[in-house]
Amino acid sequence: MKDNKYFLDDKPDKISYSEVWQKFFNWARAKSLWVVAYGTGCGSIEIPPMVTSRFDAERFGVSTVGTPRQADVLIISGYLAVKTLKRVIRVYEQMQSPKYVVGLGACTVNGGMYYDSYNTVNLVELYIPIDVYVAGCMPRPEAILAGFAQLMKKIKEGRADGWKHYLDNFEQYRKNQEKIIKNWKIPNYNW
Amino acid sequence: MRKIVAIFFLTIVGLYMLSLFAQIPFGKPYKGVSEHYVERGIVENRGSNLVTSIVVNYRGFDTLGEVTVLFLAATGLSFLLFSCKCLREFKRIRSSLVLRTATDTLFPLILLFGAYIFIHGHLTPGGGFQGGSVIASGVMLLFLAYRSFHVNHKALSTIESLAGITFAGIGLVGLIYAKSFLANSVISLGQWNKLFSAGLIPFIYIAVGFKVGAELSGLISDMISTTKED
Amino acid sequence: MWIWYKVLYALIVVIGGLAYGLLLGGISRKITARLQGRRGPSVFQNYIDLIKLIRKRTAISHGVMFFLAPMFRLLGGIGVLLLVPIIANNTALSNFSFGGDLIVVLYFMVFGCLGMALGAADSGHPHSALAPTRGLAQMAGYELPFLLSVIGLAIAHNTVSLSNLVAAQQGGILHWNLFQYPFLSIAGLIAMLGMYMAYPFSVVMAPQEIAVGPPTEYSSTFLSFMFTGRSIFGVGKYVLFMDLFLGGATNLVEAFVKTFVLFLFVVFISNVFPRYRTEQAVRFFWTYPLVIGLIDFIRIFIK
Amino acid sequence: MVNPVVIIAVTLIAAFSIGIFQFLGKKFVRGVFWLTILFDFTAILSIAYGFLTKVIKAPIMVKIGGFPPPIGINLYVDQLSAYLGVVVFFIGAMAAYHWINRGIDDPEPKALVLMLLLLLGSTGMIFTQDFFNLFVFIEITSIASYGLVASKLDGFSLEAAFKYIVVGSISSTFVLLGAVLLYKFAGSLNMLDISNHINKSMYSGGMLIIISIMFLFGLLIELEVFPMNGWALDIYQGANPAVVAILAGGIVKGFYLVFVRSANYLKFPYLLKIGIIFGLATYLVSQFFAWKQKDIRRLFGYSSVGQLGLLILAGAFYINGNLTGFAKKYMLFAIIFFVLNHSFSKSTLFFLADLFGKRNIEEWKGAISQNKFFGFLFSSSVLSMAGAPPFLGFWAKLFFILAIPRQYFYIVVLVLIGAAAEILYYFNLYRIASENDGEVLDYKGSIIPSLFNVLVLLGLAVLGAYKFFTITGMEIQNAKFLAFITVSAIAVLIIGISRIAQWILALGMLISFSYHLIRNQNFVSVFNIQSFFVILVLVGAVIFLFATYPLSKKYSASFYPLFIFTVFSMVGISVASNWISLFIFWELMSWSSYLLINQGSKKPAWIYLVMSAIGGYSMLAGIKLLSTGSNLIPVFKASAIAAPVWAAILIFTAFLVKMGTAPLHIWARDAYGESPDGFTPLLSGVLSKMGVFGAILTIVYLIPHISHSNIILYGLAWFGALTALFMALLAVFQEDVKKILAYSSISQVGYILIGIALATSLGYSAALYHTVNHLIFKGLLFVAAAGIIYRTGTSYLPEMGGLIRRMPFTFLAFLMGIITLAGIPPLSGFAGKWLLYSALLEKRWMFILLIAMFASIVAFMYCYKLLHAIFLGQLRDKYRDTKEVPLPIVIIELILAGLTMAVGMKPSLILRFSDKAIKTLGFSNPGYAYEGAHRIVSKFGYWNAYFMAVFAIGSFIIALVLFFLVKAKIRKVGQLDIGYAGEVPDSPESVHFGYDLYAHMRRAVRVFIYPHVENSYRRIYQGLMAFVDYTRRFYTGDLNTYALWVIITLSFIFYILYKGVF
Amino acid sequence: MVFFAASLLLIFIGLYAALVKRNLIKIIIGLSIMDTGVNMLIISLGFVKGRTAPIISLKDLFKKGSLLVDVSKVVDPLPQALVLTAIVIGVAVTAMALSVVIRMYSVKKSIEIDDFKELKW
Repeated sequence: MKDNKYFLDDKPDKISYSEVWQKFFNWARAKSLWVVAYGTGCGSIEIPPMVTSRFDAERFGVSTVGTPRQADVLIISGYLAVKTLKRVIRVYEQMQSPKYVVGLGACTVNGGMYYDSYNTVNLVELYIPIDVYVAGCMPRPEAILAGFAQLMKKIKEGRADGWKHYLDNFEQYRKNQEKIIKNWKIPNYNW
Repeated sequence: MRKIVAIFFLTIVGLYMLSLFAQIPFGKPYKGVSEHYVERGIVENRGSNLVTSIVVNYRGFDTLGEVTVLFLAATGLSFLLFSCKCLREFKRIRSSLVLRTATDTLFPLILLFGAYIFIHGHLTPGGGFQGGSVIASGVMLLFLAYRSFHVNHKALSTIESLAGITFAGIGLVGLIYAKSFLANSVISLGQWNKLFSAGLIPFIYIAVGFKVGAELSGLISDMISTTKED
Repeated sequence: MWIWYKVLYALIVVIGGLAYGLLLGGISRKITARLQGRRGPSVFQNYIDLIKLIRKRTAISHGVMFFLAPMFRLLGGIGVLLLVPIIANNTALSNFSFGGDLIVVLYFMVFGCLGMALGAADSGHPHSALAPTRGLAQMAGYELPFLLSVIGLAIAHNTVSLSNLVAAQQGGILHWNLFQYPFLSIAGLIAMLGMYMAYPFSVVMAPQEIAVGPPTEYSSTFLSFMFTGRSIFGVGKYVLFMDLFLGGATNLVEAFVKTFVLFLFVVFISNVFPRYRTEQAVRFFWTYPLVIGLIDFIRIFIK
Repeated sequence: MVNPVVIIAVTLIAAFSIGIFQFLGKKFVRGVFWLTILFDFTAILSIAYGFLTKVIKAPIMVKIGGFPPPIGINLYVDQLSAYLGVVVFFIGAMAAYHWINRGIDDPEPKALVLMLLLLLGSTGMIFTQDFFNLFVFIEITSIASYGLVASKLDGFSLEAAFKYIVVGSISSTFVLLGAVLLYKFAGSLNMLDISNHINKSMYSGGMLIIISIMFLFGLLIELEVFPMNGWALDIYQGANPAVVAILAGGIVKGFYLVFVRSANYLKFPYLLKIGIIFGLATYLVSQFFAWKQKDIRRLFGYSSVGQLGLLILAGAFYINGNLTGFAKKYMLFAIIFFVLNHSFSKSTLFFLADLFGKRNIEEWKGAISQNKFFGFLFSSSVLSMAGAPPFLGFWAKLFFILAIPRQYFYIVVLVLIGAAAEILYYFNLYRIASENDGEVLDYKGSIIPSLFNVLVLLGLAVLGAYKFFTITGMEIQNAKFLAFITVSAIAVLIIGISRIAQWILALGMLISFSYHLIRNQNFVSVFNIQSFFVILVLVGAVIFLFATYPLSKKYSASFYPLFIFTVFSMVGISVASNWISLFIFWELMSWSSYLLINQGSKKPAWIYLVMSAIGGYSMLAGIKLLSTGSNLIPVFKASAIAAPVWAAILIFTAFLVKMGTAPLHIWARDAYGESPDGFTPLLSGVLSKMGVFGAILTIVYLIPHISHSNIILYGLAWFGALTALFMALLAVFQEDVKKILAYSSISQVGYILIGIALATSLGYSAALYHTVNHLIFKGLLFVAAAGIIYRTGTSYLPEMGGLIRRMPFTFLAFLMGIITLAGIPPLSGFAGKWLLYSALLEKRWMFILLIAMFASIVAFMYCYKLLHAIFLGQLRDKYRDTKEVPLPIVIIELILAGLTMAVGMKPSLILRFSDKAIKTLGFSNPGYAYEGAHRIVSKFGYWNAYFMAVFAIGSFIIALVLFFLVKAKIRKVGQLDIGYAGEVPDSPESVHFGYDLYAHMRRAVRVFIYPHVENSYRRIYQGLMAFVDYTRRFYTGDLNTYALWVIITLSFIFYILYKGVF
Repeated sequence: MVFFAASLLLIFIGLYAALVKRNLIKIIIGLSIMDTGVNMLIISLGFVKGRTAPIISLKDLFKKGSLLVDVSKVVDPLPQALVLTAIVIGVAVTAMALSVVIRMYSVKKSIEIDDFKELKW
C-alpha cells in the first residue's frame, strides 16, 4: 500500500490567486481541453465523429492528444472491465493536475446492460472520481459535446475538482480499487 | 607427356653443352698448372706416379676432403641404418661350395694385393683409394661366401678413426714443422723410384688405404646386415 | 552601452516573435480546419493552450537532461531569431546579427533541436527517443538541398553575411534571389518544408503514430517552454528564408508580409500532402530539389 | 689469431676421433664435440675480431702443402668469410645444443660427427680459393646435410632427404663440370688465377658463358632459387628443426657467399640479369606463396627462400650493379645485415617452432600470450624478420633500398611489395599466436639457444642503427634520439612488475622531456610547424597517459614501454629534418602502435599493420624517387629537386593511410574500436595527426615542385571531403561506441585533409586548429568511452543506456565533447568548421564545401546516437550500482571539457600557435583578421566567438530563471513511469530504444553504406589468396617435376644469356 | 670429340632417368650413370693424343739427373686426380641415397615416387 503511493507521492500545493486570475486561468483551462486518446469500451467509437469535421469539437478547444502526460480530460467511454480499470487508473494517475474525467454511457453509471457480468465495473465513481456523466447507450456526439459544455461550465466555475477529491481520499479509492482488482502488481520503481 | 617435356628440355641443354664442347679441342696439349705438375712433379715429390703426387701432395687438401666425404658416407650410413630392421625379411642364402673354397684361397691374396697397391701408390698406378677398395672387395667376398660372417664394427671404426687422425695429424705436423699444412717436406723426400721415397706420400696413402678399406667394408656390412645377427 | 539597448530590443523582438509565432500557429490550425470543412478553433487558441500549460498544477521530471531540454529548446529558438536580421542595417531590428554570419546561424539552429532531442531521450519513452532519430535523418535529407542553395548564394554574392546578402538583393523585385537564382530558391524552399516538419515531412512528430514525438513525456510548464521555443524558432526560420530568398525587408510591414507569404506556402502545401516515411523523405530531398538546385549551382560554379 | 686451416684440421681430427671416443661413452663424445665447437668458434672469432679491430689488415692467405697459389690449394679468408664463419659456428652451436636438448637422434656420436662435418664443410667452403676444392667442400656439406635432414627417419624427413640428394647431385654435377671446364679453359683451378686469366671480352665467345653458367647454376640450385627450390621447402618442412636452423641460418649463407664470390672471380657479366630475374622471382614468389601456407615450418621455409632471393638480388647489385661510392657501401652493409638478421632470427624461429611443437599455424593459438618469455623471443625474431625498426632487418632493408640505383625503381617497388607481403603472412601467424583462448599449452625443451640468438639480435639492432647513422652521415640527433627512445622504453619495461611504477615513470619521463623541451630556448624561439606538432604530441600524450592509470591493470607489462615508444617516435617524426629520418620514426611509430593495438584485438591490428606497411613502404618508394645519384638522403627543403608526380603520390599514400582517408580507411574502424582503451585516445587524437603533419610537409615542400599540383590538391580535397562524408555516414550505423568514434575520427581527419589540400593560409589555419581541437574533443570522447567501458564492461551500445544517472560528470564532459564534435557554436568545435568553410568559400570549391557541410549534418546523427545510447533512455538493472568512472579519467574529462569551453570562447588560444606555425610555412598572414578583440573576419564572413558564448550562456540563464518563476510543482518520477498505454513496462530493456537507431535511414542510404571498399579489399585479398593457393601447387611434391624444373631453368638461362645454338 | 659426345650422352641419360623414372632405385642408377658420364668427360678432357699415362719412367725425363719431366710425353694428370676425388664422392652420395631409400622402404614399403609426395605446396 505504502509502496504504491509512489504514483501520487506529492500533493499539489495550493497557490492562492486573486479571484480575477483564478477565473482567467479557469477560463483558459476550460477553453483548452486536451483529451487523451484512450478508448476503454464501445463508446470510444463515438469520439472520432466528435473531433472530426461533422461535429468539430476543436472549435471549443477540445482536441485529442496521444499521451496522458499532456492530457486534461480522460473519457471513460462506456463499458469498463476490471482488466481495463487497472489501465484506466494508471492513465489517470499519469495525467497532470488539474485533470477531469468524463463518464460516457450508462455503463459508467451503473454497469448498463452488462451490470450482472462477473467482469463489469458497475460504479466507476468508486474507483476514480468522475466530473461529468453523459448518459445513454450510446450517447450521440451531440450528447458528448453537451457533456463537455457541462464540464467547461464546471471548470469555469471552479467546481471540477474530482482530482482533488481523489487525492484527498486516495486511501479510500485505493482500497476500493484493490477490492476489485485481484492481482494488483504494480512494481515499486522507487530506485 | 613428362617424357616429351623432359626430352625436349634435355635436348636444349644438351645442344648448348654440345656447342660448348664443340669448341673445346680434343686431345690437344694442355697448359697451365699441369705443366708445372708434370715438369716439376718428380723434382718436388720424388714420386713416379704424377697422379699420386697431385692427389696427395699438390692437392692433398682435396684428398683430405675426399677422405672426409667417405668417412661422412660411412657415418651417415650407419647413422641412418642404425637399428634398422628394414631388410630383415631378405634372408641371405647359403652360398655354393665353390665360392666358399675360392674365397678361402683368394681372401689373403686380395688383402695382400690391396696392401701392395696402396703401399706402392707413389710408384705405380693406384693408391690408397684403390688399395682400400680392393681390400673391401675381399671383405665383400667374405660376406658373399659366409652367411654368418660379420665384421667387427668396433675394430673397423677404430681403424677408420686412427687412420683419419693420422692423415690430418700428418697435415698438422707439416704445419708445425714446415709452416704449411700437409707439407711434404717434413721428412726427407728420399730417392726417386724407391719404395721409401716421396716424403710423406706413402704414409698418407697407407693411412688412406686403411681408412678406405675399413670404411668401404663398413658400408658393405651396414648395407648387407642392417641388423646385427647376434 | 549600446549592447544593453540591443538586449532591450532583442527582448522586444523575442516577445513579438513569440506572439507572431503563436498567431501563425493559430492561423495554421484555422486554415487546416477550414480546408477540412470545419469551423476550427479560434486563431488565438494557441495562446489559450499556452496559458493553460503554464498554469498546470503539476509536472513530472525524468532527470536533469529532461529538465534542461526545454530551456535549450527555447535558447535555440531565441538564438536563431536574434542572429538573423529582420531588417538589415536597422540598429534595432538587425538584432544580434553582428555576432555571426550565415554559417553561425546554420549551426546554431541545431542547438535547440539537439537540446530537445536529449531531453526527449532522457524521458525514457521509446517514442520520444525514436522521434529525434527520424528528425536527424530527415535533417540529413533536407539539409542537402538547403546547403546547396545557401552555398550557391554565398558564392554568387561573395558573402556569407546575412546583411550583405540582403543588401545584394536590393533594388527591385527582380533582384531577389528567388528570381535571380530561381532553381536554387526552389531547392531552398522545398528544404524549408522539411525544416518545418509539416506534412508531407511530418514523420518526426507523427501524431497518431508515435504519440506526439519528442515531447511525449513532457507536460505542463516544460511543454509550454517547448511550445514557446518552437514558435519563436519557426518565426526565426521564416525570417531567415525571407532574408535568403525574398530580398529581406526594409520595414516591419514588409517583413510581416513576406514571412506570412512563406508561412502560407508551408501551410498550404502541408495540408494537401500525406506523410512521407523517413527514407522516402530523405530520398525525395536527395533527388528532386537537389537536381533542380544543381542547375543554378553549376551555373554559379562555372561563372 | 689462429691459422684458419687449423680450424679445419682440428675439426677433422675431432670428427675422426669421435669414432674412438664413442666406445668410451656419451659424455666423452659430447665433450669432444663441444670442445671442438668452442675451439673453432674462438679461433674464428679471434680472426674476425682481428679484422674488426684492423689488427689484420689484409685477407689471410694460407698455402696448403707449401705450394704457391696456382700450384697448390690455398685458403683465402677475408672479413666476410670470417664474419660468416662466426655466424655459422654460433648458429651451429645453438642448433646442436637445441638438438641435444630436444633429444638427439640415435646414434648420437654419428649425429654429432655429421654436425661437426657439416660445419667443417661450410667453413671450408667459404675459406677455400680453389674451384675444385670448393666442390669437395660443397659435397662434404651436402652429404652431411643429407644425413642430417634424414635424421628423424620418418616419412617427411626421408622424403625431403631423398629429394635433396637427387637435386643436390644434379647441382654438384654442374658444379663439378663447371670447375673442370674452367680448368680446361684457364689452365688453373685457383679462383684468383682464373680471375686474372679472364677478362670480360672472353664472354663474347660463348664458351666461357656456358662454363660459368654451369658452375654458377649448380650453386644457384643450392641457393634455392625459384623455380627449382621445391626440395628446399620440403626440407624446411620435413627435416628436424634443429638441422633446418643450421641449414637456413648458416649453411645456405655459405653457399651464398661462395656464389657471389665465384661470380665475382669469374667476372660474370650477366650476374645482374640473373640476380634480378631469379632473385626477384624467388623473393616475390615465395613471399606470396607463403600466404596460404598452414605448416609453420614450410612458412618459415618460404620466408627463408624469399630472403635468399633478396640476398641474390643484393649480391648481384653489389658485384655487378655499377654502384658507386656510398651506394656500394650501403649495399655491402645491406647484404651483411640481411645475412646476420636472417641467420639469427630464422634459426630462432625454427627453434621456437620446435619448442612449441605444433605444425599447423592454426594450432599456434595462444602460443606467445601463454608464455611471456617465449612470446618475447618469438616477437623479437618475427619483428626482426619482418624488418621492424629498430631491429636489424629494418636497417638492412633501408640500406638496400637506398643503394639501388634510381633507374631500377621497379625493383624497389617489387621488393617493397614483397616486404609488405612478408609482413602480411608473418603477422597473420603472429596474430594467431597472440590470441589467447586460455587453453594451457606445453613447451618442450630449453629456450637457451633462442635466448642467445635473440640477445645477439638485439645487440645487432644496436649495431645496425649505429652503422646506419654513421655511414649515411645523418644528423646524430636522430641516432641519439633513437637511443633515448629505446632506453626509455626499456627502462619502463624493466620495472614491469608494478603497473603503478610504470605509469609514474612513463608520466615522469614525458613530463620531464616536455619540460626540458620548453626550457630549451631554441625550441621556443623558433616556433614552427614542427614545434607545433611536438607540443601537440607531448600534450596529448601526457593527458592520455594520465588517463590510462585505472585501466592499466588489464594491460601487459609491455603496454607502457610501447606507449613511450609510440609517443617518442611521434616526437621523432615531428622533429625529423629529412625524409629518411621521417621514415625511420614513422615506421617505429607504426610498429609500436601495432603492438599496442595487438594487445587489444588481433585481427584489426593485423589489418592495421598491413595497411601501415603498404603506406610506409610506398613512402619509402616515393623517397627513393626523390633521391638523386649523389644525394641518397633527400631533405625536405630541397628547392630544386625534380620531384616526379609519383613521388608525391607515393609519399602521400603513407599519410593518407594513417589519416584513414577513404579508400585506405579499412583498418581504422576495428583498430580504433578494438585497441586497448588506454591507447585509443592517443591513436585517434595524436597518432592520426602524424599523417596530417606529413601531409603538410608534403604539400609545402614537395607539391609545389611538381606539375599539375593544382589537380593533385583538388583531388586530395575530394578525398578528404568524401572521407568526411562517407565515414560519418558509416559511423551512423555502428553499434559500438568506439567504432562510432573511430569512424568519426577518420571523418574529422578528412576535414583536416581538406584544409591542408586548400594550401591557403586560411586552409592551414583551419587544419591546424582542427587538429588541436580534434585532439581535445576526440580525446575526451575516447577517454570517457574508456571509462564507461571500464565500468560497464561493454562497448556495445545497445547494452548501455541511462548511464547519466550513474555517471553525471562523464555525461557532462561527454556532452561537451559531442557538442564540440558536432560543431555547435558556443564550444570550440565550431571555430574549426567556420575557418574551414571560409577557406573553402575563399577558394570557391563549392562542391567540396557542400559535401563538407553536409557531412557535418550527417555527423549530428551519430552524435545523438552516442549520447542517447550510452547515457539516456532506460538504465538497465545490471548497471544500477555502477559507479562514476575512475577519478583520473574524470579529471582528464573535465580538464578537456573545460578546454573546449575556454577555446570556444577564445579560439585565439589555439589560433595564436597555429598563426606562428603558418608564418613559417611561407605565409604572411593566417588568412583571417581580428576586428576588435574577439570578432574574427574572413573575406566572406565574420563571427564573434566570445559574443556567441556569452549570448548562449546568458540566454540560457534567462530561460532558466524564467522557468523557475513560472514552474509548476515538479516531481521526479521513476524511469519506468512513462505513458505506456496504461501499462507498466516489465523491464527497462523492453522500452529502451537502443539498437539500430537509424534503421529508417538505412533504407534510404543502403547503397552508400554497403561496405563496397571493404568488400573490394576482401575480394582482392581473397582473389590473391585463391590465386596463390592455386599457383603454389607449382610445388607438386613430385621429385621428377623438381628435377625437371632444374633442367628447364638451365635451358632458360642458356637461352636468355647465350643464344649461340638457336 | 666422340668421347665428349658419348659422355654427354651418358650424363643426359642419367638426367633423363632422374627426370622421368618413378622408381627411386632407378633414379639412383640414373645419378650413377650421370656421375660416370661426368667422370668420363673429365678424363677425356685431360687426354692428349699420342702421350702416355702420367706414370713417369726414365725415358720421360729431359735428361738424366735433372728429374725434370718432358711435358710433351705424358697426358694431363690433373683431371685424373680430380676424377679420383669425383668417383669417391659419387660413391658416397650413392651410398647415402641407397641408405635413405632403404629407410624409405621401411617406412612405406614402397620405392615409388608416387608414395612420397606428402611434402608439397
